[in-house]
Amino acid sequence: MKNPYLPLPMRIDRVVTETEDKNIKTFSLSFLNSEDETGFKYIPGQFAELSVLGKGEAPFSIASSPTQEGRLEFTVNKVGVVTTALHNMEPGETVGVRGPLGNGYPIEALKGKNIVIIGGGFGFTSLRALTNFMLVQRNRSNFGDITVIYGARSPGLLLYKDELQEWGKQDDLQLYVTVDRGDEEWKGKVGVVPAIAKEVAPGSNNAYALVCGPPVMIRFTLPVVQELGFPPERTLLSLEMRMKCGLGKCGRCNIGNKYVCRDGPVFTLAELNQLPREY
Amino acid sequence: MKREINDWEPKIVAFLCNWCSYAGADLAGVSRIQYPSNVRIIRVPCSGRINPFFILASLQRGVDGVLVSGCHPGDCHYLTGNYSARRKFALLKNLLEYVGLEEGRVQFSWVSAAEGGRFAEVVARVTERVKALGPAKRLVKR
Amino acid sequence: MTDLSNQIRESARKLLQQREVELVIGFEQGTLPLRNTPCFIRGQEEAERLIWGSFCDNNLANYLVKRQEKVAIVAKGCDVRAIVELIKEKQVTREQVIIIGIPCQGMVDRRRIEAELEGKEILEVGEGDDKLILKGDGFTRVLNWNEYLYPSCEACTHRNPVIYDILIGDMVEEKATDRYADIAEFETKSPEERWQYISDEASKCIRCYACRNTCPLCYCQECFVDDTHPQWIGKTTNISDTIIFHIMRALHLAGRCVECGACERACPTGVDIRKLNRKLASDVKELFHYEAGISLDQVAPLATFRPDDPEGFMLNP
Amino acid sequence: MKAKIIRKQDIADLLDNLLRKYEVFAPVKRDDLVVCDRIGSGSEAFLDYTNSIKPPKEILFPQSETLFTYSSFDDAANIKVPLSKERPYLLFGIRPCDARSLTLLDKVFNEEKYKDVYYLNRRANMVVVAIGCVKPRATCFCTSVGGGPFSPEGSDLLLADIGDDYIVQVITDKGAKLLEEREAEDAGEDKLALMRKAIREAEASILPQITIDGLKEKLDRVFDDPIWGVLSEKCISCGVCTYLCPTCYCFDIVDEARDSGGERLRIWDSCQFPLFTLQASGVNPRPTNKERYRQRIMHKFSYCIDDYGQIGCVGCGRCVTECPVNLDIRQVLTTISNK
Repeated sequence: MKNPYLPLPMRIDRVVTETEDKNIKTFSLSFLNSEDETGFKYIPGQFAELSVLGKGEAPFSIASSPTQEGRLEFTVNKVGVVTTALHNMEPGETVGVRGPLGNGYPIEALKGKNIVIIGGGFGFTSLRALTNFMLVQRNRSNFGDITVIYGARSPGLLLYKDELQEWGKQDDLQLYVTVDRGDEEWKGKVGVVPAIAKEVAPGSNNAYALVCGPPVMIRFTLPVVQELGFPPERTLLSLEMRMKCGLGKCGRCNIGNKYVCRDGPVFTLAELNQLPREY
Repeated sequence: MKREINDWEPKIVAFLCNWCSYAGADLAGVSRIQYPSNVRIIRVPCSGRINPFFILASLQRGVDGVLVSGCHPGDCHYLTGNYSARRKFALLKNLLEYVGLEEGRVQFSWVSAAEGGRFAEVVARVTERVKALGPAKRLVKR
Repeated sequence: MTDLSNQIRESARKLLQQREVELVIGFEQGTLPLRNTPCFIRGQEEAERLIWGSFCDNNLANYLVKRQEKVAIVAKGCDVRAIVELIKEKQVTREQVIIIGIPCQGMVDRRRIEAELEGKEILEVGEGDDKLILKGDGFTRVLNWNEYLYPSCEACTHRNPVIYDILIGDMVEEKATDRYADIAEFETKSPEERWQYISDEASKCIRCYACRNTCPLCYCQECFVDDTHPQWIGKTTNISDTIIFHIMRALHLAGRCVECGACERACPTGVDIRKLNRKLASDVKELFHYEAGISLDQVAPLATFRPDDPEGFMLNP
Repeated sequence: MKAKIIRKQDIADLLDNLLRKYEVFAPVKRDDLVVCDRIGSGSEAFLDYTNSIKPPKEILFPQSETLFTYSSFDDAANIKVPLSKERPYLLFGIRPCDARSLTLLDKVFNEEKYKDVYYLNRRANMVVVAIGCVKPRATCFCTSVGGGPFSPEGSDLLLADIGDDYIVQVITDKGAKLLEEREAEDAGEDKLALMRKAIREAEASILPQITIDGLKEKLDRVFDDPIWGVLSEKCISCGVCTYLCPTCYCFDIVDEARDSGGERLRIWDSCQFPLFTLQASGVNPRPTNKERYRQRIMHKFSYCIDDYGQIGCVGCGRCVTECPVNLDIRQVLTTISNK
């Protein structure tokens, strides 16, 4: 019988400080046992629990794409005990990883569709995983046009800056990066994500909108998405709740009868409309 | 290997205020006054800074004794920190003994920056008492 | 009792009618025999629900904290003492509360009654002047209610409200009782015996925090047991953690605990919580000459000091 | 298999025999409380009780349980799961409502996708012997939630007190096997008649207290109703109702540092605690009594049906009798039903 509570040992290979306030770092991990890696089959949008010695475990979206073999990436915002401990860790140190957990993005449903990704701030991590997944050569032809709209409060708070530059040069996706407030060096768009989405988002024809970000961004983005003609069935959100077990048991992350850790974190807006507004 | 009881040396945590008792300990050191090496010193800004929880946490983690020391009444660097602390300490000491913690596990004293000798004597007295009590068992987390 | 209930209702109606308050907090009939339960009255027509009886044992001051509106509260002696402390600690303003004070004869301990009946289930309770008439399947028992008071009520020396705006009923005579006799007695036991007792009590604790949550003075937004950064104590039922939880809670209440006994009544497993709180109350009284909840002017004992405070406990080589 | 007779005076002896093969848990008196605990001798069992203060769930799902200890995450070998092969458990003398609660816990901890090895390790060979309630309390409402004072669900054997004897009804093969270990005479028709009478009377003595029919649909409709704020106003957000509930299973996972490593523990948690759902960002989807109390009711009487096909309440009445402020779930459900 497999024990669902046991973490797998992983080594930190690389730590990238993402934001200028140094509160967000991306950890690149590799499995210490190759069998564990073969067993860890995941899709973009899923998450995992990271364990730090003596501190506990906490859930994080997997920020890497399964197509990036040999590693798992997690982007971690320093807010609590586990995340602070993680931020103090260096390459070579080990952590435990339990997962993959949750449902992930509905890849099969997305195939053959145009994809509009709208992400804000720290909520971009799993959307980044999905984007990378779709962009690899063997997957790219499965999807139609890909549009990525991503914003942060300021240029210094944007995640994955190198990658964004790469994407900007590619012609197989449309990238719009925006900031709420620019600085002297910022040459890109300025404006909140919902406003930019309204301005640049392509039509909803045969398309899915995928939204993830802070609650306030979601609140103002959903009407825009609706206005653009995306039906609730083709609007996807990835939610965040306090989670512990990741197995749909411990009782804290449910919205109505749906457990975000087990039935989510990805829901269609149609599904959410059926649920009480307790999130 | 079975450890003989007389091999046992107690671990004692001493919370010393920065301005008096810590300086007193320092003076004991530079004056080369001998005192038992059982104390592990934790420097705090003032005896008023000591949350009773620090003492309980030490006991829970298995120290055999706790010494708390600050400036003599009237000499507090912050004027009244030790006066306020004294009230807390009186209640804490009574309560700990009331629940059955051995008298002497947790002790309080005033040691000034000039009293290197007194510091050594306090430590000797506390160590002697804690040794007599033997290893701590109550409140230790297992 | 009926008379007092009527007077409470009358006062509540008047206060609501004249819009002096938006809310009256009092007691209503519980759903079980031997139980009265807190209730919240916002309309005159609901005032009928208010009652006074032998089982009004919750400390209603617990419901005052963090309220914005103007409130009237039905308060017995210990509830008023808690209100006094809350006012001093600026959790409630004096202007915000109208205290409907009730001199209290003591509340009846339902567990003592249940023990007296040796498990026979009580289905109906009648309250006479000094009698309780208990009826169950095939039996009727009549008990003198004042023989079954809560331990906290038996030790109570402030049955009359120390402050009030409206007084219901007549002042009662305060009992001259050596209220800390049991504490003194406990202290004569050996440290081993005391440790054993405290450990046995703590081992019953299920860390449900009913003691804390029912306590009007335990109003911290985040309690030290819930802190994770730093995590002061473990969250399991480990005996060391549990004892330290109770010691720390008692210390946090030193000089603030009004000895209402709400903690002990709330405890589902009967932990002798007051053993600790009352030791501190007794020490605070003896060492610092302070009693919680008696006066609005006296400064809290741990917020002040005297240069000549006792320090015989200090090591002085 | 036919019902058997066990004389009351033989119970201690019977348990002593069973103790050779089983870890036996039975109601025992500790101070003034009856709790369900491991016994070392048959005479400790205290069967003349109404119900234990704590439900027997803690035997399978302890309040604190070590999931594993670890010295590092360098190697899976440094993570040690303290699961040992235990002797089979025998739960003796629990009440039918509590036995019934195991049917829900089994579904929770034995799901197709995630098997809870800790729970199942103890549950695997466990035998449950329940005692029917001849004298249910006024706070019992098992019959309103699909059970009854002699409900067999969750039990392997079910005893009925008929005075000097217990009549043993065999519910499962496991129970039959346990009974084979000891010779017992078949219950004669006269005694069976006594048992049937006792069952009838017990069932009749429990008045219907809540209406379950249509409750779920009603609850799903009234989620946003202001009634929740009124109903929960006196709640003090303690954990009494959840910790004493035989079916509440919410938990927390915490680590405690040990010397050079750590221990991961699973501990009971309560949906009534404000911190239960507080996110690191400071957002709390259930910030007040109202949301938390609603969650408890919704979970038991709506979400559990969606997830496990049964409600999360067996009507034991513990939350009714022990709530410090007499917030009575029966009254709450009735108020909602009548809306």
